[in-house]
Amino acid sequence: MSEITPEIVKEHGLNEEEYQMVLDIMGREPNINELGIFSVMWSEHCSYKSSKKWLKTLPTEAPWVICGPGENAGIIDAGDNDAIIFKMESHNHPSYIEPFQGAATGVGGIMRDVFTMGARPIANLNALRFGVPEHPKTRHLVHGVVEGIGSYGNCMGVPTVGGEVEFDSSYDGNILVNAMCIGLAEADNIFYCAAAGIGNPVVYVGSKTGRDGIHGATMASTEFTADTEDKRPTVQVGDPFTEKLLLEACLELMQTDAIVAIQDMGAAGLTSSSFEMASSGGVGIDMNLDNVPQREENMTPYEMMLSESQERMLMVLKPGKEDMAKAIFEKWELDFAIIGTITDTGRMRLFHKGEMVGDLPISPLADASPEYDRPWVPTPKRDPLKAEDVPAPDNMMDALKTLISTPNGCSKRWVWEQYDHMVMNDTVARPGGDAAIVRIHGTTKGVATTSDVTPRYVFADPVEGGKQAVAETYRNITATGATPKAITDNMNFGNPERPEIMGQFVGACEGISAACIALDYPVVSGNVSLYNETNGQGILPTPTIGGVGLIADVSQSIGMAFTAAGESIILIGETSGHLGCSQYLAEVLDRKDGPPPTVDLALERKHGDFVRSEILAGNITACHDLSDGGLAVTLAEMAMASGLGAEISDASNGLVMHGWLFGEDQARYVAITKDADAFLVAAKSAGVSATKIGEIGGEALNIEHAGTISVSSMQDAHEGWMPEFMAHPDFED
Amino acid sequence: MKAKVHVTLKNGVLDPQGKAIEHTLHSLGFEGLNQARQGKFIELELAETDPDKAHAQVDEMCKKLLANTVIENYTIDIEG
Amino acid sequence: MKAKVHVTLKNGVLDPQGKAIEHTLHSLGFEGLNQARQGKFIELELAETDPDKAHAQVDEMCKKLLANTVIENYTIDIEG
Amino acid sequence: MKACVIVFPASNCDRDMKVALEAATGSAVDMVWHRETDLTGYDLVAVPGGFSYGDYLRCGAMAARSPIMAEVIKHANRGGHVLGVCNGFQILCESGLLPGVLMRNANLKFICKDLELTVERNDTAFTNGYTVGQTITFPAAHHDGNYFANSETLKRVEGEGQVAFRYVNNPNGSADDIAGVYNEAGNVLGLMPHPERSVETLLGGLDGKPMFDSLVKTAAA
Ligand SMILES: Nc1ncnc2c1ncn2[C@@H]1O[C@H](COP(=O)(O)OP(=O)(O)O)[C@@H](O)[C@H]1O
Ligand SMILES: [Mg+2]
Repeated sequence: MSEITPEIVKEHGLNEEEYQMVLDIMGREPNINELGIFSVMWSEHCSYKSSKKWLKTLPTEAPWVICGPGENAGIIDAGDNDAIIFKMESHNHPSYIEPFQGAATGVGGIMRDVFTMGARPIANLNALRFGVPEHPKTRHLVHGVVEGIGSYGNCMGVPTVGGEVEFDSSYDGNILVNAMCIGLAEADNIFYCAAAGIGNPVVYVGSKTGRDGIHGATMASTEFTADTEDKRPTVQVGDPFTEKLLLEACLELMQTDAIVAIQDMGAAGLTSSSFEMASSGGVGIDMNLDNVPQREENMTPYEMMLSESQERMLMVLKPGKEDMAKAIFEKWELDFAIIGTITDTGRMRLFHKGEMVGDLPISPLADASPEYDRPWVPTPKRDPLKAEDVPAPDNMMDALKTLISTPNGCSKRWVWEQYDHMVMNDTVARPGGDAAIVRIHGTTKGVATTSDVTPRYVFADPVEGGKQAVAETYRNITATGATPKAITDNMNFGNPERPEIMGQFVGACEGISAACIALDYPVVSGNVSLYNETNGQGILPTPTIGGVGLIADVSQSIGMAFTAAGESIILIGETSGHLGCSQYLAEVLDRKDGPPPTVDLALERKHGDFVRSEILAGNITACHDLSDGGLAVTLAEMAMASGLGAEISDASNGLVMHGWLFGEDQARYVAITKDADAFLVAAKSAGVSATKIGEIGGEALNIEHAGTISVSSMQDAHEGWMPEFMAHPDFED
Repeated sequence: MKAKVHVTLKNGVLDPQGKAIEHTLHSLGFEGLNQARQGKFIELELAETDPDKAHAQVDEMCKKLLANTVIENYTIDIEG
Repeated sequence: MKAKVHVTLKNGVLDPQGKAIEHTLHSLGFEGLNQARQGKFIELELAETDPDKAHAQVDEMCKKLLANTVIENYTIDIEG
Repeated sequence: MKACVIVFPASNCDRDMKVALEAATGSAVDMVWHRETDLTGYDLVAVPGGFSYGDYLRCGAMAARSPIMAEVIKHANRGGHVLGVCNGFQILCESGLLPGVLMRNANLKFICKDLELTVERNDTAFTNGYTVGQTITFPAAHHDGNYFANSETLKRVEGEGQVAFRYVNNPNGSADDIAGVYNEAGNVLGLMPHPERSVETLLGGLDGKPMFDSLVKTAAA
């Protein structure tokens, strides 16, 4: 009788066709260990089977790109042998099941991706999306996720400098936790995963293996249903203390010439790390599972291969370096075990208690991993929505106050004050501004970073929304004076087997590609999270973009706070009063219709280049881009950050006032300058539309023909919501 | 009445604190320590005088707040 | 053998976690909760087979590491 | 001034402290691994912030039992200066060098922000660059900064003038708004906020600089 029944195959998430491929590759029926390995290797999470075709279309090259997608993280050149390594990754499903541990291990995982390559992590970001505040689980989830992220990053001593927090009913049953890590390495000492050297030892370091998270990777690839409860025992617990030791030990060993290849054990643990190392190196591995450090008794080969215990790494060492390496790991009080050997067989052979318990061909398994061209339909375009046809608010300043105090518009200080954002003493621009800046230690150079996406735009028009997400990170980085260099993306979508959802994915890829090409801002790493659905309801399509830029001298960077009374306020870019899909429409009128603003990428580039060069020339003292809530919200944020008010003259120029104040046209900035005349001349000669709209001064934001609101009352409104919401008790259902 | 609640990690769930305690006790020279696990011990003083009702109330508290039932077990003792 | 150690805060010592538990349970609508105190519960597995020796060993562990005797009390139970 | 920074497993403000001390002293600062057992020749021993042993069991408890702490105590007893910041403060309390303990913040949350402090004394090696009553700003980043001592100890700490800094707006529930304390002799200081994060205009300001300069001046005298 066959050991592998159709039920077992189904439990492993393989369809009939896929199982037939398994049989063809194996030339026989697989045993349970082998089936488990196929199952995780071919899961959506590890194989990218639905997304691969489209990810290949993203632009990934530029002269400063050292390593694009495909490795643990992407790498760009920061000059002087400094390399910046970064990536974003989701931990959505685990965080919904156990918010604290799910988010914590997400942060731990992304940091391992970065330090595996030889980088010391220097900044973390987190892009979070929750259900509506009224949803009974939301507060509990926010609480746990924020605490989990903080506990891990704070213990590691890596500053968490940026991110996003948004609320929308589409995330009620499917929150998003996207964690990004940026690291700094020596460009001539980067580590890759390709195994090499027949006979070289394969070494396991870090924590012991337990029964945690078995089938975690398959879980991340299936929809949630009511019986998700059953999957609970798969939750992994993070141990940031051990990870900190692992980081220091790895970096210490990396200063020697002992390592041939290294790979962290992330999703699908030992299986995916060993297969990735072997298949990228075109070699085989013989693995002795008896030597795997084990936390629990009687672990089976199946459990060891599929465990997702955290804080572990796999390495191939040069022969003869084992003792030296072992001494380093022992100093840091970590497990170190030789568990295998590189072979020329091209096969993964697993041994346990004297028996061969698995024998799989490596490249057929990796190469044959399914790739689907899933059917998709484009999202229908929406009818235009003219500003004149959108009702005005009763009172402009009340509407502004609403926009800055809603769950999505309010300050996220409650969140970032729970993250150590200053440790390592290089955080030049802290959270709360456009992009955060961390200095490259011991130099004047800085890395500017931000994460952005506007899911409501992507939902209405995936192509424009995809462009906009990239463009917003570009503007946020530019507004500090840094030059945007490359992005990482985290594509969070619903069920790709539904053509509308697949259409959102395809459209977003198209938009992201177009923006990356136009802005010379390639994709160097990323992650895909599909099946973000609960009982058939998909999330808003959320392709989170993590942007990274560089600045040569951090002392030239600027912030967004109004600088001094009397300085001039300049609006850069053209305003048509675009209110479709705007925050104003959503929060003030409770409407979600209309198309999102179109993104003129040539204009983004031109305005970005102009603003940046003026900042670096010292002609701009503060700058902020325009996004959610338009001009009025941008001015309010600049005022609140400084405590200074402003006198704004009516430059609406025939537009309806609410279109001028709240419209979300793209490619715009507010810049502060001491010399408006010279600035306007420079803008004119650069062909950039710029208008002086007022001056800094007083203690209120006073907008001609719109009204007045005191800065302190805006601050109270802006800072109020989140702490008040979170002060309520934490219901756990 | 008094209630004593023990909250412990489920079997198989990693206990980083326990591990670190074990490790430190070893380096302090304590031999023969095979394992350490750390849990919580919570003492509650209740106005309720009926043991069964008190138990039910504390059980509710555990589910709602005191224990994270995804990874933790709890036991309740009610005392006069 | 197994040892169970309870580490509790001394009377009069501030207990922020206990306070927060009280506060949250009240806001969750639990009435009649007069006090909550949070302590630690540590389970040790020892190679030692003599109960008295095991007790002495654990007492030493408590003094050296497991409890801060300036603010904490501890009790030890040794089990077969 | 010859200074060193102790490194425990998962210390993470060790480099920040080293950088600040090197800027103040103009000479190299040693990093001393917690398993080492010799601290002779140092004027200042700094116990840095971080999460030694993951903050497991009690913050600072395991680090306080490290071999090096016996040497730190000897150094203090010789009259050498010891500065413990954040986790370093917790470790000094756990080791008995300083009175009291640091409990979980009253609102149970990690808190990272700039905090205003008032300087209580300026007659110590750490603070002779400040004036008494001066308000200074240091960044803080901690989960367990809620200073507690029993009433007797607190009375003594207050009575002997062992309070070094007080919070202007108490962020964590500390008794008497205490942000930092000295030992009785005044040669050991522990505080929760981070002076080493406040030595550059571009970062957290310059209010930490007088502390390091004061230590250098004292060592030279
Ligand atoms: N989860 C978070 N962690 C850290 N910082 C955050 C988080 N959420 C928001 N922030 C910070 O709050 C500020 C405002 O966020 P957001 O409104 O998304 O900015 P913008 O509209 O400029 O992109 C940014 O500086 C951002 O980094
Ligand atoms: Mg944003």
